[in-house]
Amino acid sequence: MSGYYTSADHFALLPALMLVLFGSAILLLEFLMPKGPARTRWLVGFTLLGLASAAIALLRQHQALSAPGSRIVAFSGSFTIDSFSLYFDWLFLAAAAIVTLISYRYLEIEGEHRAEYYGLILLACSGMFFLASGADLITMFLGLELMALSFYVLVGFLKRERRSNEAAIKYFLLGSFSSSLLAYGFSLLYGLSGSTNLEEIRRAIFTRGSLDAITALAMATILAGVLFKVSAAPFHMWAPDAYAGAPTAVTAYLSVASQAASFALLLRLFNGPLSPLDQEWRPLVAGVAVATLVIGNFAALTQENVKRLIAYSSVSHAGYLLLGLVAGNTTGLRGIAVYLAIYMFANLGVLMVLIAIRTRTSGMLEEDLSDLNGLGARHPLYAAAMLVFLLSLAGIPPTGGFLGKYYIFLSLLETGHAVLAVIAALYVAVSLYYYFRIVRGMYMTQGEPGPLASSIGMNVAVAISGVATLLLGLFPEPFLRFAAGALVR
Amino acid sequence: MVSFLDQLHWIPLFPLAGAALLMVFGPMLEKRARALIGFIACAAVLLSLLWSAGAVFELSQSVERSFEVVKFRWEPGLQFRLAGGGLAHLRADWGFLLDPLSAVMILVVTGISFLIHVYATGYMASAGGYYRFFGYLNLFVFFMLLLVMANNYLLLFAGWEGVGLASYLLIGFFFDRKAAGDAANKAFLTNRIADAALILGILAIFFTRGSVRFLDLAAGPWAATIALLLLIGAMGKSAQFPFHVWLPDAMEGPTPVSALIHAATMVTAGVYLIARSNLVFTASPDVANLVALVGAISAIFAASVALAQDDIKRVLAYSTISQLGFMFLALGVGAYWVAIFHLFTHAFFKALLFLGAGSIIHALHGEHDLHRMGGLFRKMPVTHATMLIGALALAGAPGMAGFFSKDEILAQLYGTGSPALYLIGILTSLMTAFYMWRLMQLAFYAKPAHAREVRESPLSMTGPLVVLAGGSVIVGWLGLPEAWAAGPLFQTFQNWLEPALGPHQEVKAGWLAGVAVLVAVAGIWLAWRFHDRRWHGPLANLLRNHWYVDQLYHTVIVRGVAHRGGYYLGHFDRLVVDGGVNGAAAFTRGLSRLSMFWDRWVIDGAVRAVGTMAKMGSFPVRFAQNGSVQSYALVLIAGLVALLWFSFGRPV
Amino acid sequence: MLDTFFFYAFALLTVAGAALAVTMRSAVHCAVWLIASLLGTAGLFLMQQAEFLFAAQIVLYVGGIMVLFLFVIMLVNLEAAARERQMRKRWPIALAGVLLLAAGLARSLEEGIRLPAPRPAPEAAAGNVQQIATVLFGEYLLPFEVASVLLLVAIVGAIVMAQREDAR
Amino acid sequence: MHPVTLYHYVALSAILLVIGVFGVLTRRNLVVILMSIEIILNAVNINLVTFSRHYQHVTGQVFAIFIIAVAVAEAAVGLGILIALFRNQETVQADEVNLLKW
Repeated sequence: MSGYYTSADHFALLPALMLVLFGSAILLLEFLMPKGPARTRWLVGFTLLGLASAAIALLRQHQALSAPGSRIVAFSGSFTIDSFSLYFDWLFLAAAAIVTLISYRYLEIEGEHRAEYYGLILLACSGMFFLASGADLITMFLGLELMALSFYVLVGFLKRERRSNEAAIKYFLLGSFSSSLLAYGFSLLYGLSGSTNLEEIRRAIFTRGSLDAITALAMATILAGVLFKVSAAPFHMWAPDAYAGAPTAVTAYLSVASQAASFALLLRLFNGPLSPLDQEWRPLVAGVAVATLVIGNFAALTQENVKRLIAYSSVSHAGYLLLGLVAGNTTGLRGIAVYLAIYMFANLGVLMVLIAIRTRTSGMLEEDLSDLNGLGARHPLYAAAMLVFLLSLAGIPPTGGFLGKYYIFLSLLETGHAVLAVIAALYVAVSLYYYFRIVRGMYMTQGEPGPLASSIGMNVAVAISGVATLLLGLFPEPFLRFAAGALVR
Repeated sequence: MVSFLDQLHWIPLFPLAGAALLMVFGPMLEKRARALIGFIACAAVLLSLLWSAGAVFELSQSVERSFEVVKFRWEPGLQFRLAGGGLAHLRADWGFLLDPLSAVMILVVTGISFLIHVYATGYMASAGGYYRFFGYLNLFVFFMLLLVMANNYLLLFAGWEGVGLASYLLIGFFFDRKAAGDAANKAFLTNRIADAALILGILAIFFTRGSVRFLDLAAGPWAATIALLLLIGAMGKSAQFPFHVWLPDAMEGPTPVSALIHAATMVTAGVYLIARSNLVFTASPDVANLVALVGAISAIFAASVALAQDDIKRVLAYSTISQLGFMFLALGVGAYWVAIFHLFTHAFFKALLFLGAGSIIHALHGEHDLHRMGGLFRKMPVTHATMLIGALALAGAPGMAGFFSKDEILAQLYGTGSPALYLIGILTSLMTAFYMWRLMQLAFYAKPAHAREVRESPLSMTGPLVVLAGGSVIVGWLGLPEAWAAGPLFQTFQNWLEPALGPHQEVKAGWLAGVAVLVAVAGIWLAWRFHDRRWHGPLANLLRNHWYVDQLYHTVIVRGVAHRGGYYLGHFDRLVVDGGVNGAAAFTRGLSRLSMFWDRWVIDGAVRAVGTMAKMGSFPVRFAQNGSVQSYALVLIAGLVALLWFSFGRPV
Repeated sequence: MLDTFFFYAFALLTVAGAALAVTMRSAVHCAVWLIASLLGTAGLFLMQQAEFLFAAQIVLYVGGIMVLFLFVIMLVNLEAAARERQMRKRWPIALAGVLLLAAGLARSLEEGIRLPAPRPAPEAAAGNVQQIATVLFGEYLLPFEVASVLLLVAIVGAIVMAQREDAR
Repeated sequence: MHPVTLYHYVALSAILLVIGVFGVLTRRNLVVILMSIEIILNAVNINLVTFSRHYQHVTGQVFAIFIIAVAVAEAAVGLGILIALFRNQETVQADEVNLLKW
C-alpha cells in the first residue's frame, strides 16, 4: 500500500504542480505589486516564468522517458506520464505561453487587466495536464472540470460586455450539463467494472464480451459528453457562441488548448476502457465526424463574423480529427497528434492577427470580416502571416496543415474507409472558400488605415506561430518523429 | 568547377530568393528605386534560366538520362500497411528530378518567364504595387519550377497548389475592379475541386505502390482509378471542359500574367502530369480514351466559342483551352511526346500572342474590345509583325512552329484509327485559323474605330515579342517526322524525349499535311472575307438579344451597334450580294453563339449554381443556431438519444 | 421489510422532490423541494451504509450549495421572475426528446444489470469513515489535491464574476 | 413486496436523470436550470453509492465525494456568472439571453 507522496509521485507531478503554484501565487502577488503599467508587465513575466518552470520540469520527465515505451506510474496508478501525455503537455504549455503573449495588449484595450486572468490561464493548463495524464476516471473528471471551470470564468472575463456574459452563461450551462452526462456515464463504467482505473475497466469490459444494453448506455453517455467537449456535431452548438463572445485571446486558448485536451480525453477513453467496444462506436464516430464536417463547413460559408467563422472552422477540424479516430490505426493516431499541433499554431495565429488589428475605438466585441480589409497594405507582414495560417488551416502544401490532413486521409485509405476519405477530401475544397474570403479581404479590398495594437509580445507570438506553421510544413521530419512516438505505445 | 546538375535545387531557389527579397525590401524600394525591383525579379529568373540551360546541357552529355538530387527528407519514413498487405515506409523528399521531360519543362518555364518578366517591367511601369507584382511573379516561377522538377507526386502537389495560390494573387492584382477578385476566387475554387481528386489519386498511388517517387511508378493495380483521379486533377489545372470556366475570367489579371500563367506555363501542368504518369494511362485504355474525349470536347467547343468573342484576351483564352484540348487529344491517343511538343511550341506562340495583345491594350490605354481597335498595323509595326507570326503559327501556316506540332497531332489521331477524333481536329483547326485571322483583321487591318494617338510600345516590351516570334518560327523544326527530313537536328525533340516517354511511332501519310494546310488557308480566307460581317435578321437579333442578357457584355454590344450602325447600313448591298456565302458564315456564327450561350449560361451557370446551393445550404445550419441555450441542450440530448438508439440497434 | 419500506419512502421523497423542484413556479419553492430531494437521497445513502456520504450530503449539499442558491435567488430578486412564464414556449418538443431519452434508459435497464461478482471483501475492520479516509488519502490522494485546486478556481471564479465593478 | 435490489437504485437514478434533463430543457429560469443539473449529479451519486455497495468497497463513495466537490465548484462559478449577467441584463430567463446566434 503506497498511499503516500513519494519522490516518484513528486517527479511525475512536478510540471502540473509548478503551474498550480504559480497560478495561485500570482493571485497573491497582485496585492504586493504597485499599481501602474509596470504591474501588468510583471504579471505577464511571472506567468511566463511559471510556464517556463513547468517546461523545465517537463523536460526532465522527457529525458527520463527517453527509452521507447517507458512510462512513470504515480499516485497508485491514477496518474501516468508517458509519451502520450508528454506530447500533449508540450502542446498545452506552448498554447498557454502564446496566449499569454497575445493577451497583454488585448486586456489593456479592454481595461480588464487583472491577475486572476493569468492565474486562471495557468490553472486551466494544470487541469489539462491532469486530463492528459489521468489513468483513472476520477483524476480525469476532476482535471476536465478544473479546465472547464477556468474556461467558464475566462470566457466571461469581460464582464461588462453583454456578449461575454452571455457566452459564459451558455458555455457554462451546456458544459456542466454535458459534464453531468459524462459523469453519469462514468458512474456506469465504474458500476460495470468495480474500479475507476482505466486499465481495469478495459479488462472488465473485455470480459463482458458483447455489448449489452447497459454498456450501450454507458458508451452513449460518455460519447455525448466527450464529443461535446471536442465540439463535434450535433454537440457543437456551444462553440460558435462561446467563441464569438469570449475575449479573443481566450477564444484562441479555448479553440486550441481545450480542444487538444478534450482529444486527449477522447483518445484515453476510446483507446483504453472502451477499446473492446470499437466495433460498436466506430460507425457512430464516423457518422458524427461526417455530420461535423458538413455542419462546420456549411455554416462557415456565409459567416460574416470572423470569430464565428473560426468557430465553425474549428468544428470542421474536429471532424477531421475524429476521422483519424475512426481509422484508429497507427497512422490515424499519429495523424491526430500531428494535426492537433499544426492546427494549434495556425488557429492561434489567425486569432492573434485578429487581436492585433483590434483598436480601442472599435468598441464592440464584434470582429467582422470587413475589419480585415486592406490588411495587406496596412501591415504586409501580419497579412502574410495570416495568409500562411489560413493556408495551413485549408490544408494547402507546403504549409503544415497539409500534412495533418494527408495522414488522416492515408489512415482512412489504409483501414478501408475510402468513401470517408473522398468525403473528407471534398470538404477540404469547400473549406477553402471561407478561408479565402478572409484572404480576399486582406489582399483584394481597400481598407481604412488605422493603428494596430501590436506589442512586442504580439510580434513574438506571430513570429513563433508563423515560423512553426511554415517549418512544420517544410521540414516536418524532427517533429513527426517526436509525434510518432506520442500516441503509439 | 560547379556542376549545374549536382546543384539542381538552385534552379527554383533563385526565384524564391527574389520573391523573398522583393517582399521584404519591396515597400522601401518602391519609393526610392523602382527600377531595382524589376532588375531583381528579372535577374532571379535569368539566373535560374542559365542554371537550367547548364543543367540540361550536362544532362544531354551524360549517358544516364535521368538525374535525381535529394536535399531533405520531407516525410520521416513511417511504417505503413499497403493495399496489397505489404509494409512500406511512407517517404517523400525534397528531391528534384531532371530527365528529358522535366528538362523541356524547365526550359520552357524559365525561358518564357524571363521574357515575360522583362516585358512586364515595361507593361507595369505605371502600375501601383510594383514590388508586389514582381514578388508574386517570382513566387509563381518558384512554385512552377517546384512542380516540374519535383521527383515525387507529393512535392509536385506542393508546387501544384503553390502555382494556384500565386495565380490567385496575380489574377486579383487589380483589385479595385470587383471582377478581378471574383475571377481570382473562381479560379482557385474551381481548381481546388479538381485538386481534391488529385490528392486522392496521389494517396492511391502511395497506397498501392508504396512510393510516390516518379521513378518508382509502375502500371500495377488500381491503374484505372489512379488514372481517372489524376485526369480530373489535370483537367482542373489545364482548364479542360467542364472545369474550363475559370480561365476566361482569369483574364482579369494583368496581361503578362495571362501570358505566363494562363497560356504558357501553369495551365500546361495538367499535360505534364499526364505525360509524367504515362504508365498508368497506358495501362488503362478506357481512361486514356476518356482523356482523348475530354481533349476533343474542349478543343472544338472552346474554338467555337472563340469565333464570336469580342474581347481580344478572351479570344486568346478560349484559344488556349482549345489548344490544351489538342494536347489532351494527343495524350489520349498515347502520343505523349507529341503533346509535349505541342506544349513547347504553343508556349512560344501563345505567349507571343498574349504579349502582343498586351502591347495593343497598353497602346490603347486598356481597350480590350476588338471592334474598337483597327488600323494598328502601320502604327505598331513591331507588334504587328510579331503578332502576325504568332497568328500564323497558331493557325498552322506551313513552316511555322504550330504547323508541325499540330500536324503531328492530327497525323497521330488519324494513325490511331479514329476518324471522329481526326475530323474534330480538322474542324478545330479550321475554326482556329478563322478566329485568329479575324482577330488580326479587326485589330490591325480594319478601319480604325478609335481616334487615339497610338504609339509603338517600348523596347522592353517589343524585345521579348521579337524573341518569341523568332522562337515561334524555328522551334517547330526540332520535331519533324523522319519522312520529311531525316537528320539529328530535325528529330531532336522525339529523340530527346524517348527515354522518358517511350519510343515514338510515325504515321506515314503525306497527304495529311496537305489537308492541314488547306484547312488553315481556308480558315484564313474565310476570316479575311467575313471578319467584319454581322449577320442581320430578326432571328439573329432575337437570339443575340436573348443571349446577351449578361450585363457585362450588354453595354459593350449596345454601344458597339450604335457606333457602327451607319457603317453597316452602307454595306447593305454587299450583304445581299454575298447572301449565299454569308449564310454559311452566319451559320458558323450562330453555332458559335450557341456554344457561347452554352458556356456562359449552362456550364458557368452550373458552377454558380453549385456555389449558390452550397451557400443556401449554409443558412439552415446557421439558423438552427438560434441563440437559445436550451435549444442547444435539446439538440445535444437529441444527439445522445440518437447515439443510444443506434448502439442498441446494432446486432449484439 | 423495513428496509423495503424505507427505500420506497426515501425514493418517493427523492423523486417527488426532484419533480416538484423542476416544476414549481417560484424559484424559492424549487430550491426547497430540491432540498427535500437531496435529503431523500441522503437517506438512501444511509441505507447503503454510506454514513460519511450521508453526512456530507446534508452538510455540503443541503447546508452549503442550497444556501448559496437561496442567497442568489434573493440577490437577483427572482420573485419578479416568478410571475412570468416558467416554461419555454416549445417545451412539448423538449418533452418528446426527454421521453425518447427515458425510453432509451428503460430499454437499457430492461435487460437487467449484469455485474461481475464482487471480490471477496477485505476484513471490514474499520468503520465507513475510516475506510474512506484510507482510500481517499491513499489511492485517491492526487484527485483529492486536484479537488482542492478545483475549489480554488471556483472561489476565484466566483469572486471575479460576482465582484462589483466599483470595488476596485 | 420485492426485496430492494441494486436494480431499484439504478432505476431510481435513471428517473432522476430524466427529471433533471427535463428541467434543463424546459425551464426558463437559469437558477432552476442550474438546480436541474444538480439533480443529474445527484443521480450520478446514487449510482456510485449503489455500485460501491455491490462491490463492498468504498471507491464509489469516494467518487461521489468528488462529484459533490465538483457540484459545489460548479454552483459557485455558475451563480457568479449568473450574477454578472444579471447586473448587465437584469434578467435570469434563459431565452432572453440570445444576443449571440447564427
